[in-house]
Amino acid sequence: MSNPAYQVKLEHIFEGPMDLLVHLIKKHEVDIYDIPIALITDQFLEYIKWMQDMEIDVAADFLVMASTLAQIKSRVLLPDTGSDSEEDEDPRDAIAGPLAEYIRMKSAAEQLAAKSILNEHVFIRQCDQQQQDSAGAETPVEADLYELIGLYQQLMEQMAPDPDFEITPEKISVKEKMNEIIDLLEKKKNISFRDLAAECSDRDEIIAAFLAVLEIVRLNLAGISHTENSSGLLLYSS
Amino acid sequence: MQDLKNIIESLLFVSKDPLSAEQLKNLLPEAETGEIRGVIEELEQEYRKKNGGFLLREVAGGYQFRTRPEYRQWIERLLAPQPARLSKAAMETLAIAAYHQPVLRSEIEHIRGVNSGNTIRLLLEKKLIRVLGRREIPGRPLVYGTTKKFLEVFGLKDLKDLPAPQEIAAGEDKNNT
Amino acid sequence: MQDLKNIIESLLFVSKDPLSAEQLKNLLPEAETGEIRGVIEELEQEYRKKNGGFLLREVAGGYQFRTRPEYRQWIERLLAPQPARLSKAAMETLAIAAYHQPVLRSEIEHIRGVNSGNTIRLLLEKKLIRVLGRREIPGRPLVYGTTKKFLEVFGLKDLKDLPAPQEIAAGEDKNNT
Repeated sequence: MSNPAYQVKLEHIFEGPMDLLVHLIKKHEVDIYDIPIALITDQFLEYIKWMQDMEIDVAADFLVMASTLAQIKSRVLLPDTGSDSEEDEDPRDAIAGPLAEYIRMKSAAEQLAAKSILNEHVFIRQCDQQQQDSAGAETPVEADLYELIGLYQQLMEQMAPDPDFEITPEKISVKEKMNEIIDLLEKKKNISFRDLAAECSDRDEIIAAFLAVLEIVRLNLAGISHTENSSGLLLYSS
Repeated sequence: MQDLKNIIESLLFVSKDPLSAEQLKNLLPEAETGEIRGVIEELEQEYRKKNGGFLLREVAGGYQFRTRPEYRQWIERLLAPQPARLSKAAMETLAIAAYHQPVLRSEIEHIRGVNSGNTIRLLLEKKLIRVLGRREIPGRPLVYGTTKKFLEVFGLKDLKDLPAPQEIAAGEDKNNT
Repeated sequence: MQDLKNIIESLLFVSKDPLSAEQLKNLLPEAETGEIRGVIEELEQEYRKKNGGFLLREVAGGYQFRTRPEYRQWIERLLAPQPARLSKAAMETLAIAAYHQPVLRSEIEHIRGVNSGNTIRLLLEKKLIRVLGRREIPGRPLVYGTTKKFLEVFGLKDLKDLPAPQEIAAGEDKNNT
């Protein structure tokens, strides 16, 4: 898991999980429609672990992607049981399509940024800004909706200075999840992350479970593997 | 210095105020003042010879591109209906009228904390707000609301399209999947 | 119409915003639109051939004189500090808004894989995107799109002038697993 050869370099600050995935795919020069899912998943997880080791706050989006990848990986590795039309149901499609669109938009953004940008590369004559509220009903009015809303919000905030209405709901604690998993590990010898995730009621809980797994492994309370024949990440009592 | 003429031409083009040879020298320490003067002279003659829509004129101790006085009447047509930007006071009043309509002047003033008679008058004049009627309370004061022109100016189909502040201006909420 | 070319040149020179042939036609009802288009074409070529400090460029559905990017560093010395560049996150969000408009915030976030509320707000503030309306689905969420200012800032003639993004076709080369 912590092969230093796979260490992702610090100089990359990724915009999000998609950005990290694109980086990994470019690094290995792989076809996004034929992703070596095990390799990419491992490296993705490694990057998350590295962020945590560096005490960088890992955004929830990364964890959601990590569990998506882990699920795809387990579905790829698990031999299909039902009668199937093989080509149509590549579980990796779940990630290939969004990746293609993200790469398309990323390249569009790069091309736009390379344009001759006004007030950065090219300039127009500097004219004096026009007067405000100029008289006459006939004068057309130039106004911005966003400015209107912003000013209104400011006024409303001045009116009601009590911030009582924003109560953040209690989050499922990672500690609780850890206890739950360790209890489970005492009963069974191993648990797959897929099974853990299946028990979760919502995305936040999946994230908490995922963080708990990472923490358990970090503290050496259990071992983790994600090799052949397992359904994704497999946690085993050590 | 290569391209000096083009550089000076682009600086004179961009500048809001006339630029003197000394000011140009400060911007272009790589060039000699004499050289700069020569280039200005050259440009001035070039534009005079070209006899186009604008010329390089010496004004207020510097040089500036100016349109030829002959074209004044056409330029006035262009500049006449400059769209006016609304002041912050007007935008605030308009926002309250939009979100709270039908609204009383006293309610607008309560929210803004300042007298708003003049701004209301201005917005009425610009046809961005209108009198919707009277509230049936003692004194029967006027209530205000926004107009069709208001929707046009802000590119809204109808009032239901007016975004609630929390839809964009508020903090982060749950995202995608 | 006599002097048409000079008049149009002076109008383009004075105008704060790009002027389209239609806008020029409104200012110059005496001239034919075809004639106006011809003159614009002629001016555009003339400035290109002259290869001076500025050019006549087609942007946001109109024409505007703009300096050549080569002289950027000198102009920056003259003008006050320029607005900060857009971050990678902002450029990505802007590209998605441009290519997918009218687009929901949730769609932008789905493509980027990250919460994009702050970036959307920044782009709204910079007037590069705007609220286009609502999508008629449950919740009537707001849809966003790019503005005319977006075209002006990136020197695009219209939305069809957007650069073609890199396409990745399915099954290009089959390698390992």
